[in-house]
Amino acid sequence: MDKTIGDVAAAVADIPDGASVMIGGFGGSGAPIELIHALIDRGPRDLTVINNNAGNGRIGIAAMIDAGMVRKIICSFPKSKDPRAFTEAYLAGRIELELVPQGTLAERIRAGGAGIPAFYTPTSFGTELAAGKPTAEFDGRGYVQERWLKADYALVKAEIADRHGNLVYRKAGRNFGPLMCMAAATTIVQATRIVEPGAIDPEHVVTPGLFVDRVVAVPHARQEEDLNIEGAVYA
Amino acid sequence: MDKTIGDVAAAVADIPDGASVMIGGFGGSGAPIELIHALIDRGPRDLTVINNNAGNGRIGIAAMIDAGMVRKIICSFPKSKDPRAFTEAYLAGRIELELVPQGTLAERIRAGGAGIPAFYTPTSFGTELAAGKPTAEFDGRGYVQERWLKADYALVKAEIADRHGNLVYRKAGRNFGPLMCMAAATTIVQATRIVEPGAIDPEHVVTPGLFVDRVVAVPHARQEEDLNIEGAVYA
Amino acid sequence: MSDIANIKLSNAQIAWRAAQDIEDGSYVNLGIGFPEMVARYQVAGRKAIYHTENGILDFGPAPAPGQEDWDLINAGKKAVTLNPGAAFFHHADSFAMVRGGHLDVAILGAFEVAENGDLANWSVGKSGVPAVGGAMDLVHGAKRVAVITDHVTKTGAPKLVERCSLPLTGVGCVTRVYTSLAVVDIEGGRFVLREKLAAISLGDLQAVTGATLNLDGPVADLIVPEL
Amino acid sequence: MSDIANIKLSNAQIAWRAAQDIEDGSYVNLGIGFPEMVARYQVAGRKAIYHTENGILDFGPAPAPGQEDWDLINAGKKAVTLNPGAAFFHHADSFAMVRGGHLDVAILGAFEVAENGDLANWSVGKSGVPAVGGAMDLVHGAKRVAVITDHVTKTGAPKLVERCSLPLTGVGCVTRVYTSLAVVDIEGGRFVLREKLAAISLGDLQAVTGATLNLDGPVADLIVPEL
Repeated sequence: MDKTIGDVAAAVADIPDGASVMIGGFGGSGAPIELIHALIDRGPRDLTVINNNAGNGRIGIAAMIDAGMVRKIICSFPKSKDPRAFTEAYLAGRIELELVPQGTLAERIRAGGAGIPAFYTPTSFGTELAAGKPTAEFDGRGYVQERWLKADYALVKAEIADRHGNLVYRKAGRNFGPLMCMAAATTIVQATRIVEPGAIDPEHVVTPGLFVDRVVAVPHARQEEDLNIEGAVYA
Repeated sequence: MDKTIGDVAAAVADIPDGASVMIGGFGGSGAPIELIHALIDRGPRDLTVINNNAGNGRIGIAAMIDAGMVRKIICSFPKSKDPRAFTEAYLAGRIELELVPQGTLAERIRAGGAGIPAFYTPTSFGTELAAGKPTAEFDGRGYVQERWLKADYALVKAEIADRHGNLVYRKAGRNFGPLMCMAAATTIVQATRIVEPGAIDPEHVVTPGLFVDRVVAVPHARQEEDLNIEGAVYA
Repeated sequence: MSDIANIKLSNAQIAWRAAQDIEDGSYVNLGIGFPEMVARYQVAGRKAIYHTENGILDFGPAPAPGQEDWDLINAGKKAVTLNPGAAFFHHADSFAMVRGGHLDVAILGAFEVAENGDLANWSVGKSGVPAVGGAMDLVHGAKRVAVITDHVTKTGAPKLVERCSLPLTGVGCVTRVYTSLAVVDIEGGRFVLREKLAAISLGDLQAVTGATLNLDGPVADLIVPEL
Repeated sequence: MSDIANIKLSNAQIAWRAAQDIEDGSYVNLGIGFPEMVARYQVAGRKAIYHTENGILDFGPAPAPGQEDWDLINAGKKAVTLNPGAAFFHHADSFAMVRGGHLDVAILGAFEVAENGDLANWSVGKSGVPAVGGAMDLVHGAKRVAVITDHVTKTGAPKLVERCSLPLTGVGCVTRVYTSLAVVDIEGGRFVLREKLAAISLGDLQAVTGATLNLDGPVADLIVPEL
C-alpha cells in the first residue's frame, strides 16, 4: 500500500469540470497553495469550492476565481486583506456564495465524514442564515437543523505524511484539514515530508490514513501569507 | 492555574447520590480503576453509570454494582468474561439498562460535549433499539434521531496530564476518554504522570485542558484485566 | 440431508474463502468472534489494514502469551499487536470511520440473513441480558458488508431466510454471505447463488435454505484448501 | 450631548474595564478586532487562557516583527505566540469547545445590542459582501457573553436599543455590555445599569441609550485608568 503520487499535477489530474472541492486552510495557514496552483494549471470549470475563506490577493483560491474556474463558494468569511477576486466576481454575479457560520461549516464537514446526515445546532437560530431551514426545540431552546457537507475532492496540506496516508499537521495549519480528509470521496494531500509507515508515532497521528487517498511531497511548500507579502500573482 | 488534586479520595469527594457518572474505558483498557474504587469508598447511591460495558469480575464497575451504588447503566455491551455483578442485578430487577449501539453511544457523548442536542444516524434504523425514537429520511435513506448524552461527572484515565489538564492517553486506552471529558460538567482524570505545562507538545495533546477540571496522579495505576487475572475483589 | 455435516466447510475454511475476496489495500473490520479468524487467511502479497472499533487502525496478530498489553486490545478484548503505520484514535473518530462508509469491507457473523439483506446477529430474543456492541454501526459501516456463517443452525434450521424472525441488527445491509456450503450474493432483494460445494446438489442446498436461491449465470464450485 | 466625545472612554479603557471581570483560570475567546485588545489588560496575578477558533488554546501575544510564523495565527489572522501548556486541535473540536459551552467568557463587538440580549454584529444589511465567520457560534459559546462597544454610533445613534434593526448574530445571548460610558447588564429582557462615568448624569446617559436603563441597586462609578 503506497498512496504517494509523483507530483502535484498528477495528484489533481482527474478533477473534472463541475467537481466540488474542499480546500483546507484558514487564511494562509494550512492552505495547500501548490495543489491549488496545479489545479489552476489543469483548469477545470464550474467548481464548487468549500473553504473557510474565499481567497486573498492574486494566488490560491483568489487565482482560481480570477481564472473563472469557480461557480460557487461555500465559506464563512469571504473577506481578507485583499479580497478583490471574490468581491468583483460576487458583485458581478459571476459567483454564487453560500455563507455558513464557521462552526456550522466545520460540523457539517465532520458530519459528512462521519455518516451523520443532519444535526441540530443553536448557531444561527433566529437569524437570517437560518432562513428556510428546519428548526426544533430541545429542552426549551431553539435549534437549527443543518445537513452534512461532502465533496468529490479535498485538497489538504499536512506537515508529515507516511505512505499509508497517516498525517500530522503544523500548528494552526491543522484547522479544517482533518475534517475535509474525512468528507471527500477522494482526498489529496500535499506534505512537506513523506516518511515510511511506522515513522509517525501511532499516538501522534492526527488523520489516520484511511481518510487519505493520495499523498504528494511538496518539500518547499510556500505559505500563502508570505507569497502575498511578496505580491505574488498566479496566472 | 493548577488542576491537580491531592489524592483519588479528594478527587471524587463531592460526587453525590443520584449523580450521573461517565466512566472511561473499553473493557479494562482505559478503565480508571483507582478513581472507581475511591468512589466506592465514598459510597454515593442511585448513580447512573455511562460506560461501554457493565463491569467484569469483582472490581471496578462490577464492584460498584455489588455495592448497590448503581441505579442505571447506559452502555453498549453489558457482557464480559465475568459479568455476574451486572447480570444478577439486572435479572433481579435491581438495575436499569439503557442499551445503546456503541457508535451511537460515542456520538451521543461527543454531541453532549459539542453542544449538538440531536443528530441523525443510520445505526439501529428499523431495529427494536430505535423503538419510540423519531426517524427521518434524507436522500432516500432512513435515519434515527438520537439525543446528546451529558453527565454530572466523568472519571477518565490518562497516561500523562499537565497541571492545566492537557492529556495524552495510552494506546487503545484512549477510547471514550476524550469524549467523556467533553461531556461532563466536572471531569476528573487520573494520570500515571503529571507534568508541568509545556511538557506535552502542543501538537500531541489529545484532550485540551479546558475539558478537564481535576487531575490526580496515580503513578502505579493497575490494569483492570491484570487485577481480574489475579482474581482481585474490591469490597 | 444427513451428510451435510460431513461435507460442510469448517469455520476456518469459511474464513479462508471470505479472505480471498479482500482486495489489496482494503480497510477491513472483522466482527468479534468467528469473523476475527478471516485475518489468519489474508492472501499473501495483499495488504489489508484492519480496523477495530475501540480505536486502532492497522493492528496485527496476538502477541506471544505473557506479552499481552491490556491497553492494546481489539473489540473482542483480545490482546493484539501493531503494524508499522498504525494509529490510535478515540471512539467517536472510530465510528466516524465506520458510519461514514470509510471501510471497504465489514465481515460479521449471523443468526439469520434474509434475502432482502436484513441481518439478525445481536439478540436471540427477550430473555437474558441483551448486548449489541458495535454490530448495528458496522452493518452501515462499509462499502461491502459480508456475513460468514454456518449454512444452518445447530438444530438444522436455515440461517438464510425470507425474513428474519429474530431482532434485526440492520435493514437491507448485507450483500454477500459465505456459508459452510455456498457463497450467496444478495441482489435486488433476492439470494443469488454464486458458488456451492461440488458435493451438494442444487436441490439439496435449496432444501436447507429458507428462501429461493436464484441463479444468475454459472454457479462455480466452492473450492477451499484443507485447513 | 456634545460633551460625550470629551468624557467617553477610549477603546483601550473599555477593554481594560472588561478585562477586570475575567477571573483567574478563565477560558476566554476574544472576537476579532477591537475585542482582541482585552488581552492586553489581563489583571496581574490572574491566568486567563485564550482560545482562538482556528484551533489554538493558550496562545500569547504577537511575536516581534519579522518573527511571524504564518501557521501560528489567531482568528483575525494575526501572528501569535504560544504559552506553555498550549494545544492545537482541528476546527470541529474547536467549535465543540465553543458550542458546547466550555468557554467561560466570550467578548465580542457590536453594531447593536438589544435589551432582550439580541446581538447584531455581523452584517449592516444587503449591500456588499456578507461575512459571518465564527460570530454566530461564539454568541452561543460561553457561559458569559459580553459585548464591548462605543455607547453610540459614529453618527451618535444609540447602539443599545429596544430591538435590533440590523440582521441578528444571535437571539438573547448577551448578558453584559461594556460601553464607552457605562457597564450595563441584561437581565430578564431589560437593561440594568451597573456602572456609569461620574461625568455623565443618568438623564444624559438615558438620552443616548435606545431603551430604558433600569436600576437594580446602586450604580457605581465607572472608573478606569489613563491608558
